[in-house]
Amino acid sequence: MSELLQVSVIVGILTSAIRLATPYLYAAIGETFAQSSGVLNLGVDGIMLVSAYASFFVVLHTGNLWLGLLAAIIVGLLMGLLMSFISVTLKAEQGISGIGLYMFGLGLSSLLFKTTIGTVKTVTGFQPVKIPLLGDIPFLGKIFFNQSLLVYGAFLLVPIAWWVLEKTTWGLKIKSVGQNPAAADSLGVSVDRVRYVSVCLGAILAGIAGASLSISLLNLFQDNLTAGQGFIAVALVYFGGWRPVGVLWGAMLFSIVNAFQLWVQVLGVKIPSDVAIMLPYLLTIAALAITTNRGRQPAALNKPFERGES
Amino acid sequence: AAPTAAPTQAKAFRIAVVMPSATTDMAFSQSMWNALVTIQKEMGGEAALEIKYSENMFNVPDAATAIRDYASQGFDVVIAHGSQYGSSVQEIAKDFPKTTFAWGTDVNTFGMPNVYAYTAAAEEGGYVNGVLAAKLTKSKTIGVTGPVEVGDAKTYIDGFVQGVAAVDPTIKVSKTWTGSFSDVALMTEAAKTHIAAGADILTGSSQSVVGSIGAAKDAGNVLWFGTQQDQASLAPNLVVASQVYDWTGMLREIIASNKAGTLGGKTYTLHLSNDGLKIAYNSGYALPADVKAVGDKAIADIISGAVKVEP
Amino acid sequence: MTSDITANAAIKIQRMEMCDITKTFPGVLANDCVCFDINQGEVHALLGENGAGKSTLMRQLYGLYKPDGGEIKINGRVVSFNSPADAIAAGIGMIHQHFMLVPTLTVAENVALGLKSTREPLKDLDRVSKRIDQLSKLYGLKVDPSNYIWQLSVGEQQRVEIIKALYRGASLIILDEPTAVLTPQEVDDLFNTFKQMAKDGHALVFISHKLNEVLAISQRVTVLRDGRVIGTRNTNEVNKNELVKMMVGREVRPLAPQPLKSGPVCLEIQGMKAMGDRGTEALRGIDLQIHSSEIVGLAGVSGNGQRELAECLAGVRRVTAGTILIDGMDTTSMGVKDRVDAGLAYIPEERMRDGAIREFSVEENIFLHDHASPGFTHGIFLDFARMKDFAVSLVQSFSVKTPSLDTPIKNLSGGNIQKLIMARELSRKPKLLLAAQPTRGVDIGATEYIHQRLLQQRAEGTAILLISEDLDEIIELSDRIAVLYEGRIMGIVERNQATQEQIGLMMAGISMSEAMQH
Amino acid sequence: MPLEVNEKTARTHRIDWAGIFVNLLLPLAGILMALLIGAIMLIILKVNPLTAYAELVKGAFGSASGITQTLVKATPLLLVGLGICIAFRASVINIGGEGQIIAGAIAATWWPLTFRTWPGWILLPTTLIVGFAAGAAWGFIPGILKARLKVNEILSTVMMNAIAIQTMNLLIRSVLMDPAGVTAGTYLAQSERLPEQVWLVRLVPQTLLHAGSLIAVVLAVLVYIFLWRTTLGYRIRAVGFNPEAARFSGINVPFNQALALTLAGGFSGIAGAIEVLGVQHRLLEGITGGYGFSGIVAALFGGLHPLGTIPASILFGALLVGGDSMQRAVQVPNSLISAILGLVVLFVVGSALWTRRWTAKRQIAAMKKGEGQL
Ligand SMILES: Nc1ncnc2c1ncn2[C@@H]1O[C@H](COP(=O)(O)OP(=O)(O)OP(=O)(O)O)[C@@H](O)[C@H]1O
Ligand SMILES: Nc1ncnc2c1ncn2[C@@H]1O[C@H](COP(=O)(O)OP(=O)(O)OP(=O)(O)O)[C@@H](O)[C@H]1O
Ligand SMILES: [Mg+2]
Ligand SMILES: [Mg+2]
Repeated sequence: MSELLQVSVIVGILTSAIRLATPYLYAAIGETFAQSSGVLNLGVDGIMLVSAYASFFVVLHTGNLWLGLLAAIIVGLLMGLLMSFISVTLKAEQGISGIGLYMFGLGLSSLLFKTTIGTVKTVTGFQPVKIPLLGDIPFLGKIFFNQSLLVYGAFLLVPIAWWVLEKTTWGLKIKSVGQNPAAADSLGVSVDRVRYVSVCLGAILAGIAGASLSISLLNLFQDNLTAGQGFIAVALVYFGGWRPVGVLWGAMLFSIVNAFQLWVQVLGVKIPSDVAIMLPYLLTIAALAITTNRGRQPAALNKPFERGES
Repeated sequence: AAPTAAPTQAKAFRIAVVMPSATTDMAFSQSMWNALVTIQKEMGGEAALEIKYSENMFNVPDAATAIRDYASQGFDVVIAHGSQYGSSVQEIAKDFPKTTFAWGTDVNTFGMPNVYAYTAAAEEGGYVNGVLAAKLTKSKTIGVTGPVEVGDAKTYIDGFVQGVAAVDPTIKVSKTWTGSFSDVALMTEAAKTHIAAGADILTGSSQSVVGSIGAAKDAGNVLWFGTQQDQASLAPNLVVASQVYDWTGMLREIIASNKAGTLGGKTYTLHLSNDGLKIAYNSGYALPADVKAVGDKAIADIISGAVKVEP
Repeated sequence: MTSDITANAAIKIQRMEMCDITKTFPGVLANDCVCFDINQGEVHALLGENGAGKSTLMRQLYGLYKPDGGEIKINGRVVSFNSPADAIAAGIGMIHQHFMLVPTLTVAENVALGLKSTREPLKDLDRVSKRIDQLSKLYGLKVDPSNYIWQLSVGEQQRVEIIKALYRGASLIILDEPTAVLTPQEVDDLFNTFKQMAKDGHALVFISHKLNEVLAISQRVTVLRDGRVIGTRNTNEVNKNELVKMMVGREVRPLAPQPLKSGPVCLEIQGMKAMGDRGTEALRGIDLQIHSSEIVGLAGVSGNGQRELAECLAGVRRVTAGTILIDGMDTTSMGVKDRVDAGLAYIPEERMRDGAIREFSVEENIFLHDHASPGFTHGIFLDFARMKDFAVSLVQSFSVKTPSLDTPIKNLSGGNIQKLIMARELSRKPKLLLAAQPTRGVDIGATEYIHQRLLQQRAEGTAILLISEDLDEIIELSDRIAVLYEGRIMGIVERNQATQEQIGLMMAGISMSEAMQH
Repeated sequence: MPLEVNEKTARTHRIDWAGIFVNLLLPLAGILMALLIGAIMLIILKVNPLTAYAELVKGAFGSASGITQTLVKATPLLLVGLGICIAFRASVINIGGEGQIIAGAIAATWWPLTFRTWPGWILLPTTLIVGFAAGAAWGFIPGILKARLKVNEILSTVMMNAIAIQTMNLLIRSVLMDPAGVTAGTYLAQSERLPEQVWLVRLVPQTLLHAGSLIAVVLAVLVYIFLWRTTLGYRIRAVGFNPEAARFSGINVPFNQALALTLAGGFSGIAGAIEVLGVQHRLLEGITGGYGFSGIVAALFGGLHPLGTIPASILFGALLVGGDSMQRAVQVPNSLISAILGLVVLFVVGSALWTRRWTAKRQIAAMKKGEGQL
């Protein structure tokens, strides 16, 4: 066990954790927006998959990473519009529409992969960019300031999301629509519009989460590339109590433990690998169970709004 | 697309295959799919050999339905390409005595005259890869990334460890398992962890190792040994060699026997000795001649029986 | 929007007319050719029984519903609103029957919601707070802009609602039952505000079930019944009885409860303390006795512990000190079920939230407590035949208006839901009845009925704790009146021994001895 | 006032044909919409959609084997769906079906292998009970965490799924691994075959249709009775609709939520056990077949009503089976079916708005007609 306390190992764990946390952060912060406005989107994983495919496809053919990212954003937006149309305009049960969106995304991404790419290929994705000066700090520089652009973006997103939700009039609208849509409606705030924007914003971020896998961290596409990360991201929103900073803690906790368990295996610590793999899941539940300060669930979460009801 | 009825005199031979994952998985399912396509080309295209497939049949009842359906459609050979399909084959083969069933990986034909079983001695190629890796490692640290410690993921890696130990028992081989056959992200991170811990050679099994290969490629100076499929295309400079499952020999034999009236009753095991397993050296990687010689010797030893690799 | 009013919200509404407004909901004509008008500086009251169509009419004016027929004119121009945003832009504000506030946000944030900020995209809460302070000074609406809504009392929340409308420059404000949840003092304060607003040229539509209030504040009154206008009168030309007759279609006699000899002590509370939702001590040592065949009225400004007191007695809030005895039995640490078995019945204040299940049928709601009692079960199975018989007799004897026992109660009117809850609670022949705000928001006909039932129950020997912010109701029904202030009982007076004013003083925290000298 | 309550209420209990018609018609329209979009995709893949869809219908219903296969699929969907009915009725969202199925399947493998000498008449029922108990335990954990520590059940059930998978991996490569695989050196990810006396009987020879389907239907009726005819079910529904009112009437809300999650887990556990006993006869990788998720869809299609879930799971099962058959016939990638199914789900839930509006209109109309009669 003592090997795990070596500096190089700790640096290794943190560097890994930051990479692992990146897709979760995008997806979970996106979901935080959607849920804050009262829409539970369980289809995050499906959006991530189609966007991951789209950005990979574009990069494979054009070599242009920014075009790839744009493709992910557009796909995210389109799938967000589909989700909003079903759950906001048609006021469908949100949980089930999300599962439908997931199935659709899983199938579509795999279908497109098979028909347009055919086999696993790789691309050159976003490369680590060392931030001048900061990147040279011993240990910390390697962990925090020598990552790819999309990784920086994920962490920058946390304060930005906090700022949007807490400081701007848009954040005010999102939160009020999630807490009491009738009140917002009576003040002339269009509940549907705010929910559309929030869901689509969330979906775009889920799209970037997908792109962060396929053109930044893994640089390839494969059937079911996300392997359920979108669902973990939704869970992290509950962990974070609908606050971006809380989501950050959740994503980091989950990822650090995940990186830790890989090191445990690499260093040959004698525990069954399966138990090691369970650790992040177990600890996330445990951490939530022992913390008391939990955010307040948006009162209208998972409740379609129709004027004149209530 | 559906094959158009060929206006040829001879009726096409018909093979159907049911697979647990996609034909593009770069691993187990793809190895069979590629073999079938190769055979089809050899025989003269769709007119001579009709192939139908059902993929992603990880659910056994679905696979069973597919197997029964293909059999009742009159396919000459139905391949159940998954060890989990055994019980289904056993039941269905009884009802279609004129159809050949082949299933794997396993060794059990249930004593039926129309059932073949097939498997791959993945430990053999693992051993050869291990020998090569031991010769090439400078840091004396090798990383193995696997999904779950079962099936040929296990036997390949066990063979690999034996190969390394045969050359230099002081070399450290550390293993990580991700607990999933499809979690590419975690597989990638596992590979990066090995690299951070000093590994300069990686290997591993399952469709998610494409992530490990990517990690090796990112690092730039870490070598990769593949299995199941030739994985050189994913990192042309860094893949040293891949153990390739080559089912074509077996398929040729099954087809020929079927035409001659023998429908099954035999177990095939892919070995280096029967050309079912091949070590595909990657031409893009400049393998020193002396190292290659050691590899070739290991192959020869296994074939001759001088070296026994335990699965 | 067809008029140019949106373009210039500063234009004051001098006159608003609704002509021949018709609105049908599936199966019901909620408004039938209704005409209604109001002028600048006027308070125009709108009266009617539950379901008469008052809220519906006003929701159309506020852009929440679109009329099926008729037109709305502002300053002589025809307008049409597609959403509240249009109505707000035209200078209309509405205080809804049920508060439209976001509890997790601050007062300032609730007021700023939906408005353009001067610092887009950032919020400008400091500016908003300043203007809120100005408005609250101007109209006597005391509230702290930085408080969260969940921290506020009902009265304060009401003030926030009014500020929201004023802040938006509304010159016509619709007040849908704004006083239903307020104390007499708060009502007085509010009326001062309204008068001030009217003097400033605002037009106010005032909806209430309380005729005294209507008579006190309005210049004109319009009565609706079954979606039709029964008539519009100048307030100074009508009296209470005439209005009741217009509303109900018959006379309603005031009750005159006969004095009764009260029996032995039924409920005894000693030194009871409890915490409130906000983490402060809400009850600071309550001592109270109620006898059988006695109604004790608990008067007090809302937020002084009434709710907590009722919840402690009902067994849904933990008591931190003291004891509760029912018929001599210590029930302090009992759960709800055991108390019910001990003879307690409870009509909660928030009837839709705490007292009934909207989606359940009339019948299912009747058995909320009793679904497991031996009379209605075979082992773990419900005995539907017996339940049905019983439900029929209850619905009948309490004249609950419902199409069938299978109707989900969300389709019943508020008054009928309240009757149903009464029926359920009284059916168990309780020894002790807690009735919290039993007639809040209920129309005159139903109120009369509920009052009769309470008195009948008293005659049958039940001890009743009547918690109400309607002082008239308390004085009319109670044998003794206890006044609650900041978690303590200021004093207990016999009926007819104290004036309304004296009780009001005690409600404001003046000690009993001082108050009685007035 | 003379009362005709009994007659009136009797009338409302009569079968509502118009309601059933609309409730079926709109979802069907949703399915058609999805198939229409699927048709476009098929055309792009150069497949005649009419042929493809004909194969879909033929595959699901066109033959005895198709129909039985549809029922085999519907069985776990129904069982998981029953648990979902209970959980969602209590207003707890159970995403943990996958893990609970695995728990049930593990238990239903371990038990008969341990007591393999017992006769079938005792081994089979005890195995089902053990499977139920294991799934229930897997649901109980998030249940108690929610009740006691207010841990959100979406989070905990998602995490519990992953934990179940790893637990299965651990067992299947150690104590539960098939000794034959070890001997042969294949180390396959599967357990030993279960003793034959514990297999569920086949209802139709040469098909996979097994007695588990009957068990599932019986359980559906029992769950209906449980939810609408017993005190426990009444409490669970009360808690789901309005926890505050339930609390005020003396119902223990956290207890009932935990109970609902536990029962939901139990039904998923039985689904896992029945998959093992009726279909696979052993534990192996991929045992859940995704039913933990599609069961949610089946239950919601069935209006969260146990009896409604029966046709809903058959419909959903038929789409899955027909989809496979279509894939075999026209050789399109299997993922196309998944995409079309996703669209079916989206459009069917989307269509619910009109169904709801229509029902509400009728209810109000009926109410207004009857108002004042009682
Ligand atoms: N959203 C709605 N959908 C269907 N019917 C409605 C709706 N709102 C109101 N109604 C119908 O319109 C009628 C008038 O209701 P409204 O709410 O205007 O009554 P009200 O006079 O405000 O009653 P109260 O005193 O209880 O507030 C009711 O009887 C009801 O049947
Ligand atoms: N969505 C709706 N669907 C059907 N009827 C409705 C709806 N909303 C309101 N109603 C009807 O409107 C009438 C009064 O509704 P409202 O909501 O104003 O009652 P309430 O405010 O609860 O009653 P009270 O004024 O007694 O408190 C009821 O008769 C009810 O049937
Ligand atoms: Mg009203
Ligand atoms: Mg009302």
